Amino acid sequence: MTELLAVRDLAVAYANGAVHAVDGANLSVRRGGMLGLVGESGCGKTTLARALMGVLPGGARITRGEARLDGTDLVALSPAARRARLWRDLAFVPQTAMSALDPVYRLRDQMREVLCDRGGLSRTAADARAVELFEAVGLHPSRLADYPHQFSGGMRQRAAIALALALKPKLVIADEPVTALDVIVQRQVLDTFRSLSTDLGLSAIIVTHDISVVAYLCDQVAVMYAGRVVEHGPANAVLEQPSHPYTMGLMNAFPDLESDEAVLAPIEGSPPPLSDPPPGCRFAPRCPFAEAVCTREVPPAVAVTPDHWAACHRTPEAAALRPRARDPLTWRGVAEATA
Amino acid sequence: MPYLIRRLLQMAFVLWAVATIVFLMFRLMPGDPSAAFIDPTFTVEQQQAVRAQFGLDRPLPQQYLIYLGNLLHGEFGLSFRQRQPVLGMVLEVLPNTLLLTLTALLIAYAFGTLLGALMAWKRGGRFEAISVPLVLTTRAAPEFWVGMVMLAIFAFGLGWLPSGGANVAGAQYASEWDRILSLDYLRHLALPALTLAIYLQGLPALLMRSSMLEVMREEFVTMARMKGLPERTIMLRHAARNALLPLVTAFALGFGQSVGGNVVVENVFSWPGLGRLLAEAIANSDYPLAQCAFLLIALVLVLMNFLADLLYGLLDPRVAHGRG
Amino acid sequence: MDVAEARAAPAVAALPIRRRRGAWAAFARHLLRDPYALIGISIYAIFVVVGLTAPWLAPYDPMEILFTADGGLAASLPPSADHWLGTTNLGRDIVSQLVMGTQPSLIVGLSAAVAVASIGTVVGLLAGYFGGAVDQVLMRVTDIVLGLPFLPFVIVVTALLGPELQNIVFAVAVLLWPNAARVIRSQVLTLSQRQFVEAARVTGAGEWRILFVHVAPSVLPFSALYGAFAVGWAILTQASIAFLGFGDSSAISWGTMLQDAYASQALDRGQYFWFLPAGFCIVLVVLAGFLVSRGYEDLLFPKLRDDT
Amino acid sequence: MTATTLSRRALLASSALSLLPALTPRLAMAATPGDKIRKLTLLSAAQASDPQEFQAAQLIAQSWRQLGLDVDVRGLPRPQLSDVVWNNRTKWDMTMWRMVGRPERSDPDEFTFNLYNPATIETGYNFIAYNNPDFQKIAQAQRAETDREARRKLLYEAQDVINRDQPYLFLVYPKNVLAYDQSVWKPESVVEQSGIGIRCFWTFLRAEPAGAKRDMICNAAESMIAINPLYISGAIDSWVTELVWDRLMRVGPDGLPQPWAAEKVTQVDPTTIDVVLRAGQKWHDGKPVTVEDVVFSFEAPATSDKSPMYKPFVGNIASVKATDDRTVRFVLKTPSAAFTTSTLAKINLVPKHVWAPILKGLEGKPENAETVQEEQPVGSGPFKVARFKLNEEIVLEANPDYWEKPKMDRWILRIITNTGAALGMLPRGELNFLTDYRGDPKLLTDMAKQNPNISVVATTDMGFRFVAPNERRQPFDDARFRRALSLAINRQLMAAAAWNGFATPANSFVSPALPYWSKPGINDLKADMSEAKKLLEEAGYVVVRGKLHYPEGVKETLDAS
Repeated sequence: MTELLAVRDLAVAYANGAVHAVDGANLSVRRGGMLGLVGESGCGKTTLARALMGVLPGGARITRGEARLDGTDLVALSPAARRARLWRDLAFVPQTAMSALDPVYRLRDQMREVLCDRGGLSRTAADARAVELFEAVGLHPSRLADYPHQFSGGMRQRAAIALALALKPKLVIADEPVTALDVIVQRQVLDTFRSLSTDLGLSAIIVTHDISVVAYLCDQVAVMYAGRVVEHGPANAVLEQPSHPYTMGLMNAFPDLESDEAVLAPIEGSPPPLSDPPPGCRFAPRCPFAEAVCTREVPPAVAVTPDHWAACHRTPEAAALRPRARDPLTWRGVAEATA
Repeated sequence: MPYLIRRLLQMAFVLWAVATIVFLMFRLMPGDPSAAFIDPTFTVEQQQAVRAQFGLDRPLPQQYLIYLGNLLHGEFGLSFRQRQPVLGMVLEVLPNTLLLTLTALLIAYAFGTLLGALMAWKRGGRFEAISVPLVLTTRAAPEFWVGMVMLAIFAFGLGWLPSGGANVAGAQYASEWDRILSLDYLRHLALPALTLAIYLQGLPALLMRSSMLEVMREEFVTMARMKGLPERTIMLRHAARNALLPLVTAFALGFGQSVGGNVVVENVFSWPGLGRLLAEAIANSDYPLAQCAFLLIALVLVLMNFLADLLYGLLDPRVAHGRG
Repeated sequence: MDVAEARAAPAVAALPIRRRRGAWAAFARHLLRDPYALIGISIYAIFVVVGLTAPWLAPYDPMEILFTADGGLAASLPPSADHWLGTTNLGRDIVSQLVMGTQPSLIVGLSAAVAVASIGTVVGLLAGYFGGAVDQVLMRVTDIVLGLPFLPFVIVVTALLGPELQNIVFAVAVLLWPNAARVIRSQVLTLSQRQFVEAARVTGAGEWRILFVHVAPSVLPFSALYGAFAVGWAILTQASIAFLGFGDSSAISWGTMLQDAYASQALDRGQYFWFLPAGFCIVLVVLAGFLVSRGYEDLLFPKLRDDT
Repeated sequence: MTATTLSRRALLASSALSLLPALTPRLAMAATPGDKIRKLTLLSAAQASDPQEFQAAQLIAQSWRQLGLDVDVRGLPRPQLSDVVWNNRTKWDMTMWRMVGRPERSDPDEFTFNLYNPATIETGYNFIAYNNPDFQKIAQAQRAETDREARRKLLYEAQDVINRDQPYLFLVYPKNVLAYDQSVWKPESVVEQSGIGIRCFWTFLRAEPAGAKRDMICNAAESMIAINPLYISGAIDSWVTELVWDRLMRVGPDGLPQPWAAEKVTQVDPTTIDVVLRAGQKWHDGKPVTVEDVVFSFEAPATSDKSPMYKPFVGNIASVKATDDRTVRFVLKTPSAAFTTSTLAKINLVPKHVWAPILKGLEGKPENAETVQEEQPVGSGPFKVARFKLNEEIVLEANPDYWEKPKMDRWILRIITNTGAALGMLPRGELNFLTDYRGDPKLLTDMAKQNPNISVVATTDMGFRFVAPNERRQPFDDARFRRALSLAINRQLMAAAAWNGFATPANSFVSPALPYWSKPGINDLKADMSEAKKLLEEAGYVVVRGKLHYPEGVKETLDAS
């Protein structure tokens, strides 16, 4: 398996560089792989996803780093060159397809827009392709004649996926693709992704705050905290043997996928303000295992296995810390003590 | 469709209410109420005939029923001044008013929509900083004053366009349609329509701007960017298209309001329309004519309000399919 | 409408809390930060000062027919040191008319604003808070008023009741208050569900007390906004009525000045100093209202602001 | 305050000061002055409809204030003004009013007889309720006096009485200032009728195209009311009826009546007149004009109530009969000097075959002939009605069968309510004959200076402007008070200021446009403020703290009258 996307030290700044929503993020996606990008809300994962798509909101811009897709640095491209690659090379599945689909056009027209305007297909070819796509995501082609509001939530999401797949992009970025859906529908949509992955070899970044989605869908996972990726590796490895205290904490906040015995214990405190992040490790103020060095020096990425790394000064001790982290009492009072 | 029926009932209610208000206004005004319907030069017999026709010799509630009955039969009485059925006089000038309004609104909305879209697109820049106060100024300027300036410049000064009326003197046409479709009519229409449009364009411009700004924050616009569509396509096909919805409604509403609001411009340009007829009727104390003109203006307004609601439903697929 | 309502909700949520810490001061600060609003307020301030001091500022009696030293009429004089804008064709000083004309415009504008805001607020409060019949009646009245053509209605009212300013104000208020009431009603609807109202209720405050002490202050900014709209409408309407010749010809106002100029062919005569200033004054005052209410709207409907 | 202008405040102050020494002793003697005179309202046409009248009213009010009166000017749209003045005769103080020149007013009889007639106090022209039996005797006498010299003497006497009584305060004889495009109409073919001006029947009949344009495009400042030969509906309507319906006689350009549709008019004796009809005349529908039609035209208004406005004009006819197929004999009840002008040149000839059925259909109904609007009016005049929209445009076509065929092809009247617009249309050819101009005459003459094609003609009107004080109400019932008011008015200034010089001061109901009848010197009334004050003082009026009060013992009662 080769690397499809490599993000190195990417930083996105708001408000004239005073605030970094993403501050030196690193991650990689393998061809045909599915990377889960997880983290609490506000950790910068959506900004990172949008930065990759090149549609940052007004006032935000990439200040450093690179994002190589198949070897081409997207950051360095001119806006026009970059726009030329959009949707052909990398496409996007939004959180709520309701607001992401233009309400005044039928799905067929929205398909045509992408397929004809961007894909250069003829109208007939586009319509045929649209039928294929709808079938691929499990929608009846007759629904192409409908307006977005006529779809149910799950169907809309699948329609959005179909749209994203239209030009056979190398990479799909899905931002919380199932968050807005109820549990049963979530499963259907996830299954759609799954089959696309196995049948079509889809490469994707699944942005989510839900570990279970990652567990269900992804082969790789990147954990983000306060604008940085703190742990990155194969899904099994990261979920079963988290090496960053933050990941360990996150695992506590979700029910165990196999058993229901674990106590749910959220990490106390809240992420640091991005306008004034703490020096050193950004998780240190909430970390029960923090040491003096953690508040001083930015932890480097330390490899656990060749394809699994964590940005923590105490990575080597991870195996020892893991059992302690399972105990909810470990986390209690940490945030207040350091605040 | 129950909504349609409900809305129709509402319209009927409003029409009835407006007719009632008109009745009360013209009957309960200070002084002798029958003066409103009896020309002072009528003979005694004539006066009695009119009293009987409008039931002015009966108690007010009964008068009211007769009045409503007359309205339903399209019986609006004779003009004091010209002794002709007022309905005919009013209907004769109605096309002129409708055409003036329509032309002005089309110009205003074409221009205003574009301007509003541009203001939203180029928001925060110098263009917006200049155009917003400018647009507000056009809305703050009294129409008659703008009309006078237009007259001074284009009719008297440069002599490009005629200064009043709807047709050149003595022009003869085979039919009303030929008259309206003539170049001559268009030339006469230009100045009043332009004056009105200068005033009217402010609303679509400001509405389009805020509507666009709102739409531009929508996720589907961002998505369109992600799709690599050119900015112009995004603005036109997605942002503007969606932002247009409230404008269509505003157009219909504006049409209804403008038919009444034309009074001033029609008077400045001697445009033979409803507004001028109303103003003249009032000035001449020709109450039957004034009442009929007022009722017709109100009818157009109410119909347009109704149409605006329907259009809103038709054009926004979300509403059309009963989401709300 | 529901878009606007939804939009307003978050802003209103913040208001009651801020109110006790000087919400009005916050308003003032906000308005003063908005350059448009600042310009608008300055224009208002200037005209109010001119209006209040008009009798002292005006160099002549605005209705007085002036004569030249040789006994002739001082008619249609060009601008000079004695008459900055010249004289009318009947020998009246235009500057004096312009200055004195400020008064009726401001009176019409402000009294219409007060009328619209106060009726609209009271009815809106009652309808929103108590609902039921009041609410139903308000909604129907609004429907009806939307069916009355604005200027024709004012023309008929002034023709039947007389051309005095109060009749114009009356007609304008009749047409404008229901809109204000409708918006205030919807604000009240969202407000009365809020915590601080609930809290007041729990502490056993009477309904009227809750309504006027807790709810009313929070909707006042909306009343003021609709009042500001009414200022412009009323002034423009008064000018139009005067222009059409249905106004009070014995009272000097900008509208009657323009009518005077129009009727006596000032334009044909090229007396731009007569014809243009009164129009500019109307534009300025109405524009000031727009600018202020625009800044105000930004505050009340913050999402309308650009998201940069 | 500057040196160049004299303010009203200053005038008031100085006049009060000058009066003070004279008044103080008087005040000491007089126990109590009468009531303070209420605020008086001077009605006027609104500025938009008649700027000159409105301005004149302003000037008058300002000068009367110097007498210590509170005077308000109220401008009303003209129809509303008419309504108040004519139909609410007890409800107003004073009004500005006008009498316009018409061909049949070339004889002074109409004004002499109608304006002051006690019979018209309730419903007619004498809306001020002036009642002077002495004057009425003179008015009756001049009417029957067929000797011109003797009649003139009577009319001079009448003018003196009116000057003394000042029932109306005459202001000016305005000049009709009209214009036409002389590149379209040959100037020598445009006729200036005495006391009327160039907008007259004779111009419309004889104006000759100078070039290719053969349509005369005229304007009117208000919409028409009707096109009806049995209805005196309005001044503008009369321009059209004059052209569409012919008359036995017409008042010529010289102001004297001349036979027209009649070939010959012979005074057989003081009460008998024979009229011989011109041969070969046709109605617009092709039928011949017969003596029966003529008899019908004069009988119809007289024998029914269906044409109330024309009825007074045929009231003096005892009988009208056809004596042969071309001759009609009129027998009068009393001798009348003005019969030819005010009746034969006034009554429209109408086709019996059209109007007899209409009048028959109206019998027993409340409506009269005035409510009838023919779809296609039929007359026998020089023009036929092609089409009309009373609010917009009236198009007449030259009648090819007329015995003096008009030189133009069509006569088009456009309704243009905006004075400035009408003025602007003239140089641009949208109009080529400005037939109705109520604006500032100087603007018109200035335009003519710049545009050599525009020819302006100013004609002193036989009509006049005046203030009508309501003599039903105090203090206007006092002739001395009226005279003082009249003396306070500066007519020279008014003519110069309000009419821009296009008017001459007036003090009589006979215009100098009728030089034979106008009494020399009658119009030389000079403004004299101190004389006015003296008059008031002599009549017992008292100024207290700057305000004029009634003479001692006089209470102000408005209801009593």
